[in-house]
Amino acid sequence: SETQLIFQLSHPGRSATSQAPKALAEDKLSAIPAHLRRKEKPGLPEVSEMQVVRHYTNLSSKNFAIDKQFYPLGSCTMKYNPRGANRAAMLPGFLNRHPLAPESHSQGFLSCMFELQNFLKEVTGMKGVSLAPMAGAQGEFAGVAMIRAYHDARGDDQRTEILIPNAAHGTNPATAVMCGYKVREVPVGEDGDVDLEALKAACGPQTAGLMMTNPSTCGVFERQVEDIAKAVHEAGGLLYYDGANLNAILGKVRPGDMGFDVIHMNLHKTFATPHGGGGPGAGPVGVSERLLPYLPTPMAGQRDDGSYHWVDTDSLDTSIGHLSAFMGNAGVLLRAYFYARSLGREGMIRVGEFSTLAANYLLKRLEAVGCTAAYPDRRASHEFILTFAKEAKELGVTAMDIAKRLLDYNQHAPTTYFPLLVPECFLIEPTETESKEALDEFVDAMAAILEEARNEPDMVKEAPFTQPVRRLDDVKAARELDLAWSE
Amino acid sequence: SETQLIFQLSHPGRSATSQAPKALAEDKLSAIPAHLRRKEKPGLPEVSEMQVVRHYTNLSSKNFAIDKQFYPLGSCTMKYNPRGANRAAMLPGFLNRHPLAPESHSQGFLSCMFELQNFLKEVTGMKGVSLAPMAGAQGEFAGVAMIRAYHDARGDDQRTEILIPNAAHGTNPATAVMCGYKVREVPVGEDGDVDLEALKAACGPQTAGLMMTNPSTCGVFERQVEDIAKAVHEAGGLLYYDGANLNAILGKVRPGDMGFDVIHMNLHKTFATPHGGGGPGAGPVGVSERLLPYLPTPMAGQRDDGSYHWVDTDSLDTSIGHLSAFMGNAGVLLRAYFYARSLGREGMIRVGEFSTLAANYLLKRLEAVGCTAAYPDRRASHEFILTFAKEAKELGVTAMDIAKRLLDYNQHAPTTYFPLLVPECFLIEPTETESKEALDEFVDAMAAILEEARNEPDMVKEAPFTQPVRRLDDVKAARELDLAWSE
Amino acid sequence: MPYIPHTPDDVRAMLDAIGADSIEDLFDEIPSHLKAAGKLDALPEGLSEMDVTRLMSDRAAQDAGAVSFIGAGAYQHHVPAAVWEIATRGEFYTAYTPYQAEASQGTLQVIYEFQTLMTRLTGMDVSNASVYDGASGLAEAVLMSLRANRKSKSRKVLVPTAVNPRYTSATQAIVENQDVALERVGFDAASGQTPLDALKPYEGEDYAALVISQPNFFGSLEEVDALTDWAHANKMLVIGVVNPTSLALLTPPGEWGADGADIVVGEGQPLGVPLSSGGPYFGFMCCKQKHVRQMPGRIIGRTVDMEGKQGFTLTLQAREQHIRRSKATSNICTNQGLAMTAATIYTSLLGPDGLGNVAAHCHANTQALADKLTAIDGVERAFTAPTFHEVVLTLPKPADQVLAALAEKDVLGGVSLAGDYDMNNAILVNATEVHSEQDLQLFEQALKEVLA
Amino acid sequence: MPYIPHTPDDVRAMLDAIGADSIEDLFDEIPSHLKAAGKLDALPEGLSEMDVTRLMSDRAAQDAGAVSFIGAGAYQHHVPAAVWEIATRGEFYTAYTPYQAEASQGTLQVIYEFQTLMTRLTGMDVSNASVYDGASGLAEAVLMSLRANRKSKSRKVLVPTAVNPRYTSATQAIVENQDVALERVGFDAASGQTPLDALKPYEGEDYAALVISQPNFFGSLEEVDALTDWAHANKMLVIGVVNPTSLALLTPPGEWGADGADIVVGEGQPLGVPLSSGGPYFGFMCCKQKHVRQMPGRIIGRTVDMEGKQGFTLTLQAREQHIRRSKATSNICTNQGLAMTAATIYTSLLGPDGLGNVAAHCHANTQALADKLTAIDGVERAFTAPTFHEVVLTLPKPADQVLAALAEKDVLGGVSLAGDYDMNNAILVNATEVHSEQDLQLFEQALKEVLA
Repeated sequence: SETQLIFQLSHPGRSATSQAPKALAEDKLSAIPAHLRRKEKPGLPEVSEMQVVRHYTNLSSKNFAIDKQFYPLGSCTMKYNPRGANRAAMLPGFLNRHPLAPESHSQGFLSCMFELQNFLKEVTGMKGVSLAPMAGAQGEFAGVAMIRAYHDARGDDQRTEILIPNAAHGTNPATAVMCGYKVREVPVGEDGDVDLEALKAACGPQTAGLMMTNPSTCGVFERQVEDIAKAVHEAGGLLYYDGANLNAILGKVRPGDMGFDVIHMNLHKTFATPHGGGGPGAGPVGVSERLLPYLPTPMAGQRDDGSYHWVDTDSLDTSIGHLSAFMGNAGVLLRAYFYARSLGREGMIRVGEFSTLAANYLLKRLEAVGCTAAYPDRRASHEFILTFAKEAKELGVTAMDIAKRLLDYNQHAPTTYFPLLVPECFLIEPTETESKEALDEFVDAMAAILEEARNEPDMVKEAPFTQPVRRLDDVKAARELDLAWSE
Repeated sequence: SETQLIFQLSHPGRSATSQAPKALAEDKLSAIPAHLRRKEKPGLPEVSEMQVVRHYTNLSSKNFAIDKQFYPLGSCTMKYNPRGANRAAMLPGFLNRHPLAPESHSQGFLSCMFELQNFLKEVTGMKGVSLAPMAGAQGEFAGVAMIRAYHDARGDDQRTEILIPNAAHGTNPATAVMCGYKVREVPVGEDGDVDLEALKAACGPQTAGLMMTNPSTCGVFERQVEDIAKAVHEAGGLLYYDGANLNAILGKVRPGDMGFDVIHMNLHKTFATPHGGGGPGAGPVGVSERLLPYLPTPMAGQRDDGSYHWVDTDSLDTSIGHLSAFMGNAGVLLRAYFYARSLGREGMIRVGEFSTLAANYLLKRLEAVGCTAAYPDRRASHEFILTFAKEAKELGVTAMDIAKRLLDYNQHAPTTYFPLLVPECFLIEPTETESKEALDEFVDAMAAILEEARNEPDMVKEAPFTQPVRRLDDVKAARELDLAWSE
Repeated sequence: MPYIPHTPDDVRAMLDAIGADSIEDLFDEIPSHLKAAGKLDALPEGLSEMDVTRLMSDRAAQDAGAVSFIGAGAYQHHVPAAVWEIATRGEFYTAYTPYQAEASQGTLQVIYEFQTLMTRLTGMDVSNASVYDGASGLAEAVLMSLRANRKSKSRKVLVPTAVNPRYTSATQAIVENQDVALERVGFDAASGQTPLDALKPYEGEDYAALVISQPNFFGSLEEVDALTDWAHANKMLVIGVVNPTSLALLTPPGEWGADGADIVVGEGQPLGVPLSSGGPYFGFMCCKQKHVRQMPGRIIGRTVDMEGKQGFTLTLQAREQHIRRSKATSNICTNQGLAMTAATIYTSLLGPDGLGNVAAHCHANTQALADKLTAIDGVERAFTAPTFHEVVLTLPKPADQVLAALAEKDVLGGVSLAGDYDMNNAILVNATEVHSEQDLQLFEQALKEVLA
Repeated sequence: MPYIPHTPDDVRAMLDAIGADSIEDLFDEIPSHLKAAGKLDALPEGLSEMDVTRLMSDRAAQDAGAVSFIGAGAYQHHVPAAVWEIATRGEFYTAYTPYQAEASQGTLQVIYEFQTLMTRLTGMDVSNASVYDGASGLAEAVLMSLRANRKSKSRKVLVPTAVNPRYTSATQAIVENQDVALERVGFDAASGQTPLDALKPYEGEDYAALVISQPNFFGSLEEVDALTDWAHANKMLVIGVVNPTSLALLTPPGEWGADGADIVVGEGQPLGVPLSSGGPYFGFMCCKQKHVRQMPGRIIGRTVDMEGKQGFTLTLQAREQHIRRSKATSNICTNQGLAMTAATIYTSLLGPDGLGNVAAHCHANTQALADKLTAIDGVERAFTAPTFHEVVLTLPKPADQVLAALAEKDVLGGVSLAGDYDMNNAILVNATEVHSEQDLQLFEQALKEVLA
């Protein structure tokens, strides 16, 4: 019964009666012409309130989650999501506020947004911040769109290319294309740093900008970042910072100080807002002086008398505009505000420090039990890469097999097969909120699995065994598309 | 790791820093003499916020619950607990109200309590209601204490006995003793009704009263209730109604109309407030005219101007007094108020009707698959009894074995071995909130288990197999007491 | 240290295992002149949960207390308590995107059920797992229509001015860098609808799609059958923009005209998501089966595991950025999973009859409100077309001035159409099932006073 | 039908299976003249969740908005959000008493952890799984002391008047029917403590127990070592009544005097349970190992399953009513499981240092408040004894009158001692870690105005 769909629990005429107002006489709807009315009621589930509560409570138990397991997903920063932030964001005054409420009825919300903008400016070293983008990818879009607006405003219309290191997140090239640019990939060297010569060669009058993450998705700090900035700037391009890995350097180095012109932040990573099974996120953007005119709207501003107001396209007509109907993912921003106030200055600095400590500790311990680091001579940032190319070749046990087997040890698998340039890899990010014991348990699980891979490789290749389902037939899923249930 | 205790996660010096104010200078405590201060800090867990959240989230998943499973516990009325009631009771105005706040700051709360008193009066047919008792057993105490106060006030001090049918809940005799009475048990006949002749014989000048449930714990309606009332009343005793089974007759028959002088209700049963893993409950008492002076305080009253006030011992000095420091389980009462307002008049009547329908349906279906009813010729009330005496004798499979095996079918076991007078019994109460499909699934599980009992009795006797633990060593638990953890 | 579990002993042991003397050593690859030490001076001291909670409670209280009749794309509805008590369970709230399917069957099944719900409401074949919101959803639909319309080479789309102007401006911002043009089609000043007449100039022209909003921004109901058939006759796809609550009553876009809409998007907020100052909401996006490979965003499929047991998994990932990179259908990655989860619970709780009753009360309450307000001297309905749950009223005074005066009485009387439509005396007003008769009277009384 | 899933088809099918024509037939064993049909006229019509929520929200709002300094047995503390977000998870919230141990290991382990926590806080050997509240807990302790004190045949217990009078009156109500007498012992009018002198008359007399409240109702700290040793020297057991927050700072009752208290009870509310108009709270109850079989209420033990794996189970059930019936230690059945669960989470979150900081702030804030208020002309501390987080102040005007005037200013200034102690001008005032400097100033200012 647990695997039934809510539709299979449906029974004609059943309903959760308390949840809707009573039926109205049909004549109350007489103003709607019959030809615009639907002929049959929609095929939604007809179930009782308890059936719904029981169904979704039971479904929830089929998930791994930070509240239940260690979740070392590289580049995803699965840290503890403070419950206090949830309660604060769900306060009735915030929850019931209409996004178009007048400023007279929005001072509480606006003050939080204004302060959050300032906090984010300070931690990134940028000159202005807009909270509008609703996810990292939309922040990336806003960032590159601002780069384009900048060049356009100068009449500099020869710039058609965005440079992107080949280790980058897939969102980077996809975003460049959405902004009308071509993508030129730049190789990353053996040590995880960008191939500086190749980069320089790629720079030219066609270069609109560079998108990069630092620390990179190789889990190392790009040591030549200043040289890179210089090369791109000298070619007339701007530098975009993908803030997915901001957790690694929070309070230690600021993208603004490294020479970046624009940055997005993933508040659902660095600022501990929940991932919600795939969102919502929030992807604020910060900019240097020259991009200030292009920030997406709306933003919060403060008047001389201390009151707050909206900054919108009517006062900032050079803005790239609105990216959503209203003000982005306000509830996520409130949770991030709570987190920022909780941590304060010292707390921010500790994030970078302890996430880096945890990653380097975990890397060393894993190496000691026989794992292979992709960049053994480098410091880990807040994350690092292991490669199981040897195991794949010698034992036929792939990174995917090990990932699936980890689930049996009640450990969520790290990010697998990313970045693409390292074969059979794990990208592992423990975050600052996991205890040493939790890290040690992960090491124990990995050691046990490596042992199993040597002794019972076929078993490992069939894992997992303890989850609600065994490995799924993805090929069937894609070939025989079944995307909605029918009776 | 899941089975670790929170104490085993503790690490000296670790803490959930956000949850407490900062340490104060020691001189802020100088007003407390050193000899009254503890020498060492208490051995509480030193853990992080995430460790706590993860630990208790994971522990919660080791429970069955109404939100997850069918839970047909006889005499416990495990019905759906509306989530709306939880939200309403947790409204800040209620949650932050101090119980001793002045009436000027209590009108909202008092109005809910006053109305709830009136609703309960109406559904039970009593003349007055006090919401003060904090659970069914405390309601029983209040009820019998009022009976005693009544006799005492009349100088009728020869009454030393309380009559109780032998099918009664254990709380009945235990309560009588707490009120200083001796208990005389009255047998129940083959058909589940009280042995009227035996009862009449037991009545006398020593009879303070009778405690009974109707429908009884035999799952049948006591048909001679009026004769019983007459016999007890004629002997000068009063009649106490144990409201544990009120769900069966809600809206159909009222205890006041049956001749009862005093009643307690279990709001955590009949009024759908949650059981919380063992409480809190609420056990309001209702009384007939002659017991009005003895109701426990405080109660809510209304003035002529419509405002509300507390009724306490200063204005009702014949009251049996306070049973708690404040006003009983106020939050439970608010949830019950929500439920009562949701159901309204028609809804109340439906509760008795549909819980009775479900029980009779389930009984007939179970009989059809081979279960033995204890009272096959009677209508089930909201619950009914099966006996597995035959299976125990012929197959060696006991009611306990079948109960444990049900857990493997993801069905909570019914109440077992109660009432004591039926051997190897299940007391089954499905409630009105379970769908026909849920009842059918239970029948299927029972049919399958009976089949297993015939074919693989040893397996059934070792069940369960799918729970976090197998059957526990209760003898060891009682002999080698381990009631608190030590390192 | 808030949220950080490490004790000094732990730190020492960890540094020893690393072979480092201090945490600072771990940053030795960063050029020292770049270090930010001491630079975060603008940040305040950290506060305890109690203090931040009090601070934010005070601020939230500042914004509370008014009765609101603002709609314009975000609507007040009763949200059953069960919705968010379940959606914020740690298992949903703190899970990641379900990349490890075996450990994410909860979220995956919820999405599959959501997809099914949305196809049932819209009458379309398939749905994705949500996009950011209704406005950005329209942008994605516009881009998708360019890919999906094999009969057109145009990078132009027809967008009526009666479409929510916030949707249009967000769409403009998102698509303009790809040389996509939105051609505006006017509305009929009397009816408040987009008339076929206004489309005449484009007959036979090459446009990728026509956008149809039902209801439109004014709350007016469009003649969707005629518009849809016109577009298809002119080889354009139809992008429907719909309110999900209204779909309990109105013809689903899958049945518009002879062939139905091709792509359908909308704001999912009315399905159990609180107003919450503008988000997180979620956009839904459905299409015909034949266009599924052009649809952006995550899609969940039902399949079987190696033992033949039913299971759910991310599918058609080859459309997405993490596989396809620069050739992806969109850059979208994180979507609005939690809000979508809430909507799935909400829609299951309401069911077809419950959602129908909600829709009917919204309509009836708005009618009743309009009747009350238009009984005031000088207040009139601006348009003649039938409406769902929103209506434009013209006032005898400037809208901005009236709304400000109403706000002083803690009545938020709708939005002004002065900015977007130069209708200086017009307001857009909404009522839903949450508005009681007293609420309506409160508005009526306040407006009387303001206009007196 | 609210909460009832059955459709007319279901009902028909179920009646058919039963062989009944109608639901009414199922009640055919009930004498027809007893039927209540049509008798529930005083009940209103059922309302939707939205309507009840609105109704109750309006009422809750009526009671909100004041700053309170009332303690007297229930205290405001910061309750971490995690506490109730976890405690109200369906698995804890909607589970029954853990009679089926295998399916209740979650609740059972929580209780075992709770028992351990309470023994650590109190310094006692064992704890039960909670009783209703502190007051009824004292009644149970009094009854238990009669059973547990083998050296005494008395049914009398010494109870100082400085014990919370609400505890004493509830205890009186609960125990009086069993011929138990509570003998009252006065307090010292200067110090506010229970002096050894007051016990002199009882020296060598046969009493089952002496109750010692630390702090006592006035907030004053008793000389617990001397009192405990006196009781033991006179063959009485010691029943400690303690505030759990204070135990982070104060000597645990297990260490009072030479041998420690014998039974310890108290109100658990300060440990993460909201004020909530008076409940649900929970009483805790601990004792020495040798008395465990006399302790009422549920007790959880750690044991092993048939495979040797650790597990938890209800134990010593032979004390309880469902087994022992009329010979049980108490009639208690349902206890306060959910509040106890919340307290377990709270105490784990706070830890020894956190709880210590809370206690220290409570103490310091109350001291600061008393200093501020006693700087007002005519306001004085009533007693000289050291206090924990509550203090009695005497005013130059009648307390009831002053408190009413303060309440009009939305300051709830404590409780009057006029009724219980005939101290007509005295108020009992509390501050905790939730009170900010502004809150204290608000009280000071309001009191100045009222007394002016």
